[in-house]
Formats: sequence, structure tokens, C-alpha cells
Amino acid sequence: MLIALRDRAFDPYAEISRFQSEIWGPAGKYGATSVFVGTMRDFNEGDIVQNLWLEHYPGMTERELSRIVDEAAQRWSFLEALVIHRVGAIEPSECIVLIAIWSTHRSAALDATRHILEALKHQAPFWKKETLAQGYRWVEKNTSG
Amino acid sequence: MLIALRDRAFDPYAEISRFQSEIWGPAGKYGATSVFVGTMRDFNEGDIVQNLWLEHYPGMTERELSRIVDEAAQRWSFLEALVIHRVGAIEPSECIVLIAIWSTHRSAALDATRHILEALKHQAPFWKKETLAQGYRWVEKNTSG
Amino acid sequence: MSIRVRYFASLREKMGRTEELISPEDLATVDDLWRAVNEGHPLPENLLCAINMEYADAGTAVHDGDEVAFFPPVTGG
Amino acid sequence: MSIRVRYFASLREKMGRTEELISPEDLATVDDLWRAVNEGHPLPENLLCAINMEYADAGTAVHDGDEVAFFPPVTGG
Repeated sequence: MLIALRDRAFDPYAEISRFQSEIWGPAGKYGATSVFVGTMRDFNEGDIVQNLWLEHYPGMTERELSRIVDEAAQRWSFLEALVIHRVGAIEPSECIVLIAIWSTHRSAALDATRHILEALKHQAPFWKKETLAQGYRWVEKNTSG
Repeated sequence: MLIALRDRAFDPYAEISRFQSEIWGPAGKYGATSVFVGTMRDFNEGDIVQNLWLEHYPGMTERELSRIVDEAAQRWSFLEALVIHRVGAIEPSECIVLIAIWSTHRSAALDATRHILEALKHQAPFWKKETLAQGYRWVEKNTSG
Repeated sequence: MSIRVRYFASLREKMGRTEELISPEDLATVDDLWRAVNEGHPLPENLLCAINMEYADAGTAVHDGDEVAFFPPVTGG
Repeated sequence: MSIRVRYFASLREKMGRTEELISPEDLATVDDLWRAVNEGHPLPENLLCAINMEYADAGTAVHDGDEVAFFPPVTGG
């Protein structure tokens, strides 16, 4: 399991490849990998968004992410998990969140990915502030999907 | 949309990165990418599997994959889809199938990925033949998950 | 009429051939076709069938020039 | 008692401060604490609270030395 916060842009697919080769070596044990990548859009609620500030609660954020992944690991027996979340200043097209789950069979990976994503969105202490053409706006609430 | 069959090993994450940069350029339009990677395990139903032969029905296989992705595109409004499936001789740890879906919001990508995976497993004409320590075995049926 | 019949995977191995071109006198459905090449036995329930690369049933009509494929449950992905 | 109170995101901006150390005489719950720093107003329903980095409710007990954080609904991912 690797859970990390990053204050610089990262390539989610390079992260997956690196993690996978470090963890698994010659592999052959997992049959399924499910991945979710959340990316910054240049629009939200009808407005052009120039960039994003992602505030978090150092200490609690990591703790909540760990708790969420541990909880999912107890419910679905997956083999490995990689969760990376950005903090700080983010530009459009940059990756905000990466969730990758490795399991023997497909349903554990798919279910756990979705569950971790929803739990993260509703429980992990992150807050988005958008820079619009006129001023700033705190995102008040996550969309339901 | 890109749907392809491959008779050589491929790196699913390199394929996603390449497709994404070709399709999207500066991006910013999609907020969610959902990915499923199916990998050959070196065991199945309690037996060590040395390698796999994936037979298909040239022409019908491509047609079914297209139909499955088109059907999903009508049901969920995702932005782009990439589906790559191996055929021929496959070694443990090689990628068998890659499904990647780009959408504005997360649920369309997650739902479409899962739907395409299940439809592919139940409808696309592919057949797996496993090489065991003693001889060969056709996989009779996909697991439910 | 002339029909191209194809077999895949374990069925291909069991039939001992990949495909055959048959010219039956009189034949209405997929099931008729299967019987014609299998000594009158009906199409087993666990076999799948496609006509011109689209899924069909035992009762689907077969026409002159069709390509009809028989195969076991699919196991891709 | 001594309590460290932290504010995040839009609430931080609204409060005009990131954190404060308060030393109330008598205080039992999160709601009491909120009232102490907000002129007696009760904790708004749409605010979240954590004690020592774990989610808590308006009624959760606050103890000497606790770090109590208040923040709006989270919007990560």
C-alpha cells in the first residue's frame, strides 16, 4: 500500500508502472488492475477555471486516506493499493487524484476503486478553491458523480 | 474511440498515455479516466498456468467489441474510449485486456468501464487455452467476477 | 444452397476441422444446419452460434451464402 | 483548559485566522467550544469538526490539550 500527497504535477501512468514494477517484480499474481484518475478540468459549473488551489489538513488528510484504504482492504480482498492526491496549486489537465487497485479477480478491484473514490470525496479533508476570470470561488460541495 | 487487437505484448499504461496525448492535446476537457487492465496470472483454478493461447474470430471479434463500446457510449455519455485486447500466445504477467474511458464526471467513466468489461467477457468471441504442467486445457467459462 | 460453416476453440478441436463448405438441399434454421453436419443431433444448449458474424439462435433462419459459426462460451478479457 | 482551534478553507477566510489557542474556564462539547469563539452562536449544520484529527460531532466531548478543527464540506478527489 502506498498513500501519498504531492505538491507537484505527476504522471499517474508512470506512477502506476513504477509502483507495479517495484511491488510485483515478475508478477503473475494479480489478474486485475482498476484505476481511477481525476484530472483538473478547465471548466466547472459553466465557468472557465484558470487554476485550482487544493487546501488540506496536514496529518488528518493522510490519516483519513489510510483509514479509507484500510477499510476497503478489509471489505474487499485486494492485493495492493496506490493512492496519490495533489495538494497546492494545480493547473488544468493536471492529475488531482490517482487510485489504483490490484486484485486476483476483477470485481474486488473495481468495487474497491469506486468505494475509495467516493469515501475520499466525502471524507478526506481537501478543499478546492477555483480561480475564475473574476476572482476566486471555493467549491462548496462535490458533485454526486 | 480506438478498438484494437494485438498479437504482441503491450504496455497498457504507455498505450493510455499515447492515446491520451494524441486525442486530447492540451486536455482540460475530461475530469475522469477509468481504467481496467486484465493481466495473465500464472495460476488458475488451483493449477499453475505456463502460458495461454487466445483464439478469436477475426472480423466478428472486432465487430462485437465495436458494438459493445457503441452501446455503452449511448448509455453513458463518455468522451473517449480505448479498448485493446491480446490474441495469440500470452505469457504470465502480460496484459490481456485494456479498457480506458474518459468522461467529464466520474460515474460515467466508472460505469462504462465495468459494463464494457462484463459485456466483453460474455459476448466478444475470444477463447482461452491454458498450458498446464500436464497438457492443455480450454477455459470453459469466465468467472463471475 | 451453399453455406460456409466455421468452428472455434474446443469445438474446432472436437470437430477436427476449422471450417467446411456445405451445399445442403433443404435447410431452414441454424439447428437444421447443425443436424446436417452432426448426424442429426440437435444443437447442444451450451454452444453459441453466429450468422455472418452476428449472434444467432438455434431457430434463426439460414440463407444461401451465409457464414455460420459454432463455438463454445467465450472466455476473453 | 487549553485548546488549539483550527479553521480551514472558506471558514478560515471567514474567521480571518488559521488557528487560535484558547483557554476557556468551563467547556464540555464541540458546540460549547464553537459558541465560545462565535459569540454564543451554535455550530452551523453544514460545518464539519474533527478532534485530534478524527471526525467529531457537535456533542462530542472536548478535553484539555485537544486540537479541534472546524471546516466546510470537503471537496477533494
